[in-house]
Amino acid sequence: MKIKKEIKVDHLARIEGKAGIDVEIKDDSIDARMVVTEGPRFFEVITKNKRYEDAVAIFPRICSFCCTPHKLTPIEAVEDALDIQPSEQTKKLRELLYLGNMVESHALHLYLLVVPDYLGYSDAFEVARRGGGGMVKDGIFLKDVGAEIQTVIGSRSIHPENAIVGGFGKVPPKEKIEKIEKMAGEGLQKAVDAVEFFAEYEYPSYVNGSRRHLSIKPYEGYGVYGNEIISSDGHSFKIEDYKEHLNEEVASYSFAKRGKFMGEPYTVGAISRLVNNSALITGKAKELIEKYREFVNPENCFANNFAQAIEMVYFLERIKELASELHDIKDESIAKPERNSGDGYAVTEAPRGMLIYYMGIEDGIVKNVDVITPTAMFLPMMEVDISSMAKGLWEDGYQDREFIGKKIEMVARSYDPCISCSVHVTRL
Amino acid sequence: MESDNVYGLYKCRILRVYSLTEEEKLFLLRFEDSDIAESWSFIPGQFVQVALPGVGEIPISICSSPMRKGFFELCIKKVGKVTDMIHKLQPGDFVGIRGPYGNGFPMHEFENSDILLIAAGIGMVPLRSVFMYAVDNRWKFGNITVINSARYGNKLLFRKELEAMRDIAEAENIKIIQTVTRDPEWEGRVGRAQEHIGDANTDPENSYVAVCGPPTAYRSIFNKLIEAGYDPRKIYVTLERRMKCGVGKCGHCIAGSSTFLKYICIDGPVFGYYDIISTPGLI
Amino acid sequence: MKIGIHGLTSCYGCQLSMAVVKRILDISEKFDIKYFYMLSSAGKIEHVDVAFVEGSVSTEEDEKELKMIRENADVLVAIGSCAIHGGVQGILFNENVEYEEAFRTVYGNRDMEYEGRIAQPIDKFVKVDYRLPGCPPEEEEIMYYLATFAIGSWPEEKDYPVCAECRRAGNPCILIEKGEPCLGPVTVAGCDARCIKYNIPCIGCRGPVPDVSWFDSLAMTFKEKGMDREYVKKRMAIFASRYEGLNEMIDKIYGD
Amino acid sequence: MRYLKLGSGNIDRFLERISNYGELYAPQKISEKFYDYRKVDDIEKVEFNYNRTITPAKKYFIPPKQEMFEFDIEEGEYEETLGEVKPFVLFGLHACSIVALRILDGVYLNEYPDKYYAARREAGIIIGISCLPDEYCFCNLRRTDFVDVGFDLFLHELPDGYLIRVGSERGHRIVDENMDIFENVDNEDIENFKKFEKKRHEMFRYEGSFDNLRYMLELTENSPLWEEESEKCLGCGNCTMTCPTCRCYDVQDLPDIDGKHGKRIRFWDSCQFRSHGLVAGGHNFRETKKDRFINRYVCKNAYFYPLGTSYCVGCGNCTYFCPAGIDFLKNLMKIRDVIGAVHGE
Ligand SMILES: Cc1cc2nc3c(=O)[nH]c(=O)nc-3n(C[C@H](O)[C@H](O)[C@H](O)COP(=O)(O)OP(=O)(O)OC[C@H]3O[C@@H](n4cnc5c(N)ncnc54)[C@H](O)[C@@H]3O)c2cc1C
Ligand code: SF4
Ligand code: SF4
Ligand code: SF4
Repeated sequence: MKIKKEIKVDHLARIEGKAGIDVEIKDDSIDARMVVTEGPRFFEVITKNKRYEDAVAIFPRICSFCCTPHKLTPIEAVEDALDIQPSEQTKKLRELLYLGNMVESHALHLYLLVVPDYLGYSDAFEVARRGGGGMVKDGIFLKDVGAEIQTVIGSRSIHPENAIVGGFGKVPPKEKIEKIEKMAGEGLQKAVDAVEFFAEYEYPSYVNGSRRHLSIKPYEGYGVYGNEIISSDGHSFKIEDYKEHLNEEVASYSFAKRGKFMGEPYTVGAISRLVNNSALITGKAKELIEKYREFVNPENCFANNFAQAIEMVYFLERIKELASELHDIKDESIAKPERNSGDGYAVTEAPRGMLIYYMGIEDGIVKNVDVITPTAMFLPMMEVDISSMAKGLWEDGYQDREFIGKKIEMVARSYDPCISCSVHVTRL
Repeated sequence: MESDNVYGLYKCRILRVYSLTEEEKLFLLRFEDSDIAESWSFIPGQFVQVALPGVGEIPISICSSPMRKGFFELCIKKVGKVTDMIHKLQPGDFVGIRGPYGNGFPMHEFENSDILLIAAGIGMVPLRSVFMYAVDNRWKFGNITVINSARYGNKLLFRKELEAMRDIAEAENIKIIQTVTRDPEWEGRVGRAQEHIGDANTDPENSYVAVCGPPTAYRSIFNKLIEAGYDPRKIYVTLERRMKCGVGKCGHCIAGSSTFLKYICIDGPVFGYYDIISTPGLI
Repeated sequence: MKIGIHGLTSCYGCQLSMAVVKRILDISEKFDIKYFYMLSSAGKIEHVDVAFVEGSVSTEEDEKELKMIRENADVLVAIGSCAIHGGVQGILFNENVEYEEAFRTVYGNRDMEYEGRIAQPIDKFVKVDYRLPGCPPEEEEIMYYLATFAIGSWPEEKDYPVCAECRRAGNPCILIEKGEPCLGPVTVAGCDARCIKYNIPCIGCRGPVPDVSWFDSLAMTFKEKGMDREYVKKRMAIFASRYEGLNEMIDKIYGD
Repeated sequence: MRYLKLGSGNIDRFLERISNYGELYAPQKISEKFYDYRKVDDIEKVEFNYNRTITPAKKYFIPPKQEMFEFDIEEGEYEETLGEVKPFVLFGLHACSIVALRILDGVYLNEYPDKYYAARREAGIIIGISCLPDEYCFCNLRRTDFVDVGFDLFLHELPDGYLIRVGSERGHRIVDENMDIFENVDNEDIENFKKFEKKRHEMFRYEGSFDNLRYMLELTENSPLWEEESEKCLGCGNCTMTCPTCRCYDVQDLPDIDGKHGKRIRFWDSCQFRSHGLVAGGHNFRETKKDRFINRYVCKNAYFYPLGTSYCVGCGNCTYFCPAGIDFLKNLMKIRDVIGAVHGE
């Protein structure tokens, strides 16, 4: 007799957005699916026929955690479409702004969302109450560093409005840049501590398995901008050709789209960046990678948490460096478009992985949009890992559904999924 | 009361709380500082600013007699943020008070004349102070009539207090008329306050009239009074506006027109009949 | 005091802004947080004194959850533009795009187990006691709202536009000076005119001033500055798609 | 009155010297077209030829947002938070701005003096400067184009410097302590001063008296003008915020989340906002946008008896800074014509 066994996590806590997980265990197989119950928001429909300035102000509302990438990436796409050449100073400020988001997002994810799992508590408040206050405060400090950078450069940390096509409404004053530099310096040791913390936990072996990692090939150093996409097994293609390589599917149980590369699930994010580009990392982070080489494990999704911690160290150093290069910051005019129509492509590395924007503009009006978000890219891979986790535990004789539920939640969380992003919408 | 900051508040302790109606409560208060409590004085028709830290500050008319030293009463209707919180207070609790503010009724002018008081709804609150003052100084005034009106019987403010006075009032030439406009259960008089002016014991030729109620009622009350022969120069009303300071600064209570621009808080709240009719916007 | 913090369909920015206020740890001590799924796996929907709800109603599930939240809360506060006005996703409503059409454009000819909807503000379904506007709300206002509830009172909502704060802040007016399409005059204050401080014309992210947003007068001003109807309409509708009479007000100025 | 001359060569020195008397604030260019008072960290940036600032000088005496008290909720105690106000120097006010401050004095220093305002007024040294009107100015009609009191020093432009009038004891002291940078006024200076004044008077757009306006306003309550003009109005409050004599404020208590402490603040309000005339129970004394629109015209044209001027000093700010382009002066002129037409019929 076949008994259908189900494990359900109705509402996945401590992630951005609303989703559940259904795992169905049959005699001979196991099937996991991430059920995204969040409503669709149709960003590509609502930005259509708007002026591009207005459209780029709408995109960040796709997701608060990665609002900055959702601002800077479409800006890049518009600039590509209309041949706008931002100044060197603008580029530096943008990178700084972007990294501010990176640090904030990683700090939030690691300290407030993941650490409670590792310590067996339900939230960071409980962590704080039970003597982990120092650690929570470290996390909040690092989150504040990121938020401050976004506030100084972007006008606020959620939905920064100061970044616009062609430059910035207002260039931040030198003193504020110096403050950022100082804060980043103060945060560095805390980020190193985070790396040490995560290096104390072994990865669950149930989710071991080979996988393909995709990331950009940065223009410069271990940066977040580029126009070429590379894979851990040696493939590469230009962003303009993304449609030929990355497909998206729709599943009936989810408003999120699901990415495939060469017909197979793949992964993106901090671990993928490290797998593909760790040679470009320098400084303290490089030392830590060498010290904890085995934690940069390309075959286990839990490595993503560790990779985020490493990145925090690296990006804080990079922030200091960028800020120091901006000591002679000055007011600048905004770069103007060379033409009024065109197609533009952009890809950047958001905290959770690659983010792709395509925008078609006619006479300043947005006519076509396509957005592919990291969460949509890694969803199928995540389901594979969730199945493996459930199956492994089940086969080892664990029967407590709540226990299994917690474990599979941890798998999902390690990806740092961003449900709002995945649900925003993309054209088929 | 001495303070170098006009917005400075003095602690007052709530001594008693009575529920008058579902929405109105009467609070008996005393300044914590006994020097202030004993020396503090006011004129009927004046108001105080009542403050609750964290919630806000509002103007409230004093409704007790100024003759009663050391204590004063406020009758407060629960209508919003501050008044809601005040209604939660118990005897022993504190509020901040500053004032008294406003001009008040010209009680000295009223002396040796009859007094007709016409109240609609919450309008009875400031008029109670006038009434109590007149009763406390009974020998200074002629006949007195109070017309207290409300929509429903159970909304008539100070109804029981006025009823209880009936016998003694009769002996003292005080007439108390209580009337309601919408209450089918009510067994007493019905109709709007102005419809009972004819029943007052006051002599139109030698009376002062004080009116308080919703501004929309004023014109019709004026017409009835003048019809009945009352002297327009001796008719007074009190007005209400939003107010933040009570001392002519915040600008919210400015009313009137270009030739007669007044602060309700310091030029009023009591205004004469001719001020009202010659100034668009005042009511 | 027991509180719950909930999210329907949105970018989760309002919850995030609540999660990252500087004094979040003080809040967690002062208030008994019964529900905050973004930050905590403890908690189910149970009776609370105040429930904060972010996001628009965009699925059946959203509606069910919202009603459950309402039944269990003494006071319900709508936070952010999505909950109060339907959010940017509400633009579809203003542009008369049917759900089916939007869905097909995006997901193709597929059937879903879940039914989505055109986003709606939460007061279309339940009674909302207070509104905490913003996209996302400002830290200062979040703290103010929480504090007034903590002392047993309630917050005073703002009823005036961003311009007032723009002047208080000492900014130059970019609508007058540069003729840029600033929506400050019709957008409810509370952000201290942040964007204008950065020389960016307000896009109205906090939503219209309740009941007294003069889109018609502003359209008149915009028209005089040479902006065309389509542009004005689209820009005004980003955060105000559900403002009553919006399209009519604009049409009145531009003629039919 | 005592008159002195400041030669062109000594102007910078003058600014440096006056900054010894307190933090110096002066008009500066803040954007392409606009000026505003700002703290002076570079005297090069001080603007001598400007027409109007986007925030009036009132901001130094009634700050846009100001803390009044800190309170303790449990104890019911209030503690004033005025603190010490350091002396400051406000340079570059035009005559109308100085009259405006005197009007505010009438409000804030009446029988219930406002301590917060008084302290700032006491601490502020006022240095006026002459100006040439633009098309928005009508201080001449308001009789505020020249001031005798209300300043410590007043500078009148000359081709080769400034003629200075000394307006207060404090002004005398400043002059006495810095005699090395001043000269005596000679006949040529007086001639130049006259020329400047003549030129200035010829530049005003209108001439005559405006006083009958108060009656006209009351009589035209039903003029279609109000309907038409208030249609354009955005209800944004820019006119009142930029008006040097508008000073309505709102008060709010901000409790702390600890539920124990908090502060009481006040901040600029405007009669153009709906809640300005709203009272509990929902009645609004200025229900419609038109009511609120008219209110400002009525209020500004009322008389401020102590000075024999109206509350409006004719600075033109409310027109210049109206995003909807509503012309206050033009409307007032129309109101007078409307009346004329009525009589003409
Ligand atoms: C001179 C005068 C005397 C008054 N006497 C009494 C009285 O004796 N008894 C009584 O019950 N009421 C009286 N009122 C009305 C009372 O002030 C309001 O009911 C009260 O301010 C409502 O405050 P709230 O916070 O409860 O209401 P909300 O509606 O929540 O008001 C919020 C804020 O608006 C302001 N506000 C609202 N309505 C008024 C108003 N009518 N007047 C002034 N400010 C207002 C207050 O500053 C308050 O903080 C008087 C008003 C005035 C002007
Ligand atoms: S810039 Fe915008 S918000 Fe500021 S005053 Fe002008 S119109 Fe209003
Ligand atoms: S200025 Fe406008 S767009 Fe900017 S934060 Fe304020 S309301 Fe939002
Ligand atoms: S009403 Fe207008 S012109 Fe008159 S003082 Fe105020 S801002 Fe100046």
